[in-house]
Amino acid sequence: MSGALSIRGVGKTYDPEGASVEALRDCSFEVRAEEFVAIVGPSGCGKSTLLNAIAGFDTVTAGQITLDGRLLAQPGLAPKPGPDRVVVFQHGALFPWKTVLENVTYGPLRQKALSREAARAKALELLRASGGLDSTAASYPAQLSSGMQRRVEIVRALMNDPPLLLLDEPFRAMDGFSKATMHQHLLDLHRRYRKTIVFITHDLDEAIYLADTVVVMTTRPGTVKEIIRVGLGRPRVPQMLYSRDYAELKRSAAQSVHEEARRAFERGEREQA
Amino acid sequence: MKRLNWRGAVSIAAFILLWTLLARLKAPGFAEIPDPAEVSRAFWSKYLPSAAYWRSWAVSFERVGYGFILSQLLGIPLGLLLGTRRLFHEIVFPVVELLRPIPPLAWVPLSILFWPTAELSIVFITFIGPFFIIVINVHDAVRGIRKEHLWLARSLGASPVRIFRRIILPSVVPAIAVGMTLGIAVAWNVVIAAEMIASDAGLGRLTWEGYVSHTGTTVIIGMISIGLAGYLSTLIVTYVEKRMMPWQR
Amino acid sequence: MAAVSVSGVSKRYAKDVLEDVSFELEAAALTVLMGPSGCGKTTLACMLAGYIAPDAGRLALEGRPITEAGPDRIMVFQETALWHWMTVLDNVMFGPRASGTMGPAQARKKALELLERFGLRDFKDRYPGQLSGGMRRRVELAQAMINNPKLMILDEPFRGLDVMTRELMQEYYLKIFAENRMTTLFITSELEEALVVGERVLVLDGTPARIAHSIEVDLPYPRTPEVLASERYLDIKKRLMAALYLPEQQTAQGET
Amino acid sequence: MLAGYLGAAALWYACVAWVPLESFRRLPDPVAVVTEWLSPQPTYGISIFTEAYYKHILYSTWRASAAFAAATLLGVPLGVCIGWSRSFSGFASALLGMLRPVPPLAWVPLAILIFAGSEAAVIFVTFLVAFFATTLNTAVGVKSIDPDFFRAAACLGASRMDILLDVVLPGALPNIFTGLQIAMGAAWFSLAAGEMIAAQYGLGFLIMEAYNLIQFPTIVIAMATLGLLGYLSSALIRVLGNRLMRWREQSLGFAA
Repeated sequence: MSGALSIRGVGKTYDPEGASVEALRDCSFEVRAEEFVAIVGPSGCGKSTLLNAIAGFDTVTAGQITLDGRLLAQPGLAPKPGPDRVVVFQHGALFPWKTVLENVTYGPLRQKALSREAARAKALELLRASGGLDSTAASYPAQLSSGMQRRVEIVRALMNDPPLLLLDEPFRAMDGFSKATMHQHLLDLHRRYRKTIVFITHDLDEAIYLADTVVVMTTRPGTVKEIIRVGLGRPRVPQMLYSRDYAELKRSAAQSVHEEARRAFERGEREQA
Repeated sequence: MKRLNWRGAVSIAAFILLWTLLARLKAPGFAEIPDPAEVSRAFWSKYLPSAAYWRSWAVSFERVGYGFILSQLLGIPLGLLLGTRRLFHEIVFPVVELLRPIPPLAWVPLSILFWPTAELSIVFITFIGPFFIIVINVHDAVRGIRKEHLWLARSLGASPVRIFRRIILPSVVPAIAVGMTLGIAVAWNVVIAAEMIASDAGLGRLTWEGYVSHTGTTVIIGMISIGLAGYLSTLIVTYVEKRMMPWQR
Repeated sequence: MAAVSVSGVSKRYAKDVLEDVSFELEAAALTVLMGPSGCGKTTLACMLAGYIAPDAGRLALEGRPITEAGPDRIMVFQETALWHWMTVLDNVMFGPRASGTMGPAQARKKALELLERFGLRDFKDRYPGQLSGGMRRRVELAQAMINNPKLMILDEPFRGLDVMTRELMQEYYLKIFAENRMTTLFITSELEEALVVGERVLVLDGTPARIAHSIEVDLPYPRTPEVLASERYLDIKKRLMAALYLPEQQTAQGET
Repeated sequence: MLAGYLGAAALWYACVAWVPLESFRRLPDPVAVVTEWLSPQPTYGISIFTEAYYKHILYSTWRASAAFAAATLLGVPLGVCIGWSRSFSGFASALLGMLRPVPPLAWVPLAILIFAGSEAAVIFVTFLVAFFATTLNTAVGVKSIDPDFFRAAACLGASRMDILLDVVLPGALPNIFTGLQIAMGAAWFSLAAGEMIAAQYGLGFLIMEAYNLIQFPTIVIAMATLGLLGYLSSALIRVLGNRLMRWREQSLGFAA
């Protein structure tokens, strides 16, 4: 059982040319192993800053982040990304110049974790389980629909058996229908591969429907405003979307999230003026 | 940006040091090349006060000016016509595509033959280079206009003339800006060579005479002057572009 | 009499996109059109706006056949089509000035009034590139409304905005709609959005696509959190989800 | 297409043949040029049958390809360094910035002084032009790569060398090829000029010699050949580029 993530007192202050901007302040929450946690908040609440710190793309100026006890981020510690927590990016980051198979086997081969044949076999198996994508193994990402590209990118992450999967608003650019399909697919993967998932989004409906726990962030400087336990039970099915519990959960969460949204919106407008 | 300047300064200093060493030690090939100190001394004493030196600036600038401005005045409308009129495009565009790859300088002899005076033939050369660049840029820009921009104007009841004036023209302006920036660089490049081949005045001629008389300082001063002149005209073009695109700021 | 009628419309590009599509838009009503991406929603919108002609069938506004673009039917595109080289004020004034319905002074006055109502008064001399996504959309609405169109066509207008801005923009449009009640066709692929703004939802489905379902959304405006948690709402949501997702749901792996 | 060419040739012929202007009369008419170009015994010794014609072509092509190859071998790696490492870029871009405004042909006199013979001088100038174009476009290409690709590779355990081979080079390839196309065009451009000013052989030299010896048709033949070689070499690079970047084709039939 691995994939327990702990965020303790994390803060992050940028100082581009001296004008110091505090993106995160005293942010703390725990993610249990194999738990699906969604982080929700208005744009500018530091969701991506937190993700960058967990993934090892950026440092933190306060606090500590550990994964199964291993230190990931701490002031002064040089950040180092790794296959123990792989990120699926908002606008997709499949290498356009590599075929689907080359993309998916990239991790294990670079880390020399698997032989070429073993990597190929595992890739085809995972791709087949993600909606018969093994037939696209020789295609290039540009030849796939956005939904298929997204699923291949998730397979590319799973190929490294990461204890933690980080998803940065992965379905933001998708239309409602593809998004619904991807929700079911992601829930199915979570059930089958038992990975801890940290899912960044600004869409409350998506957060409640997918997650066990929803962490609501305040607007800048981002900190944890509220932690909501989603008691909808597993497996999640679309019928739950029009259930009484879902509607109640959304109404109570919407209230606090809207406050932050309105404040961020006003600040956004003021900054435009 | 502070860090960048520090490194930039170091590399330029190294370049000047290398140049001085090569010149002083008379390295192979550098026998006739003066070192930077010598060049600046020559510039301050002989070139700065000399009217002939500044006249060659004026001559080159004049030639580039006429050729470049003419190329824009003729090139932009032709580009617009090629982009908007289908029949005109069918007939004229293949010819433009045929003539475009011919290096502007290859026109020099024909131009000398055709134009009565040497001056006109050089202006034609500084015209032909930028001309093809602006025509192609404008033509591609007209074809690249988003259909929604045109549709919306039609929905709002705009007449074809208003659509051309308020929609097509402004959306082509960025391409004109790019075409001008490239065009002015080509114009300077071409005027220098034309002056070396077929003229008795101008910065190109000055540099060439430096070579013929084996006086390294003249060659280098000529080159630096040409570089500065080119840079100056790019600044002018960029200023014009900024005026044309207020929404860019 | 229905404001807009569409009967037997078909359109094919490389392959058939629309086949025998028929529906009516009630006057002064906000009708939502939903359907998977690539099913021809935008094509239908462009036909209503007069940009594209159907291969078969007829479209009419108040009985008169739609043959070309005009200020009585304005379409707001998914990618903003504001002219980024014109100021906000010039963008809004373009319509009346182009169609000659108003002189410069009158157009300017009306445009300033509208911008005032849209809370954009002090951005009038700004360029679209300097505004946020939400503000650009409000300018587009003003640009359309100044011509008092009989039909507003919104093609996934709030897609790409973050959900918070999107919800605020939905409230915004409903406020304007309440004042003018101009017939609106609102295209979206988001189920939540359809139920927040729509009075009726048309569902395009199948390839080639046709109108597969029409679901009434008789919920009061404004759609407050209480309304959106009511039994009535949950029941309509259930019926709409059945219409939209049922075929996909059995085979969770189906690719739309 | 054909109409265009015939029209242009007719116009050219008409001007030369009938326009009373003195300057038009001196120009060679198209018929004369073509007959000279294709005749086994050309009056001025240059046609597709004469060995001299191919000697000039060979000289020019060899110089252009030597300069172009050197520019690519030096320019691409340097461009990658400038694009990828900020500190290196600090050093190099200031130097490049200082040298760039000097038009390439202004280097010819200096080049002839430094490189004793005119052969090396012409190649040096042609190299310079191509080098600037390749280096700058490669640097822009590397800088324009989406940072998520670097992060994705890092997540998957790629070392710095892996990132160079798997992200930087393939990612910058499209811009590198744009640079190569511009470099090839610029190479021919400055080669022609360099040959006109300082060479003993080559098409540029042929143009000047034909001018001095008043062999007008040969001027046009040499110009047309230069244009053709320029066009063919650019086409060659385009084909090579498409082969290397097959992944850039648009989606094949998978609906978005």
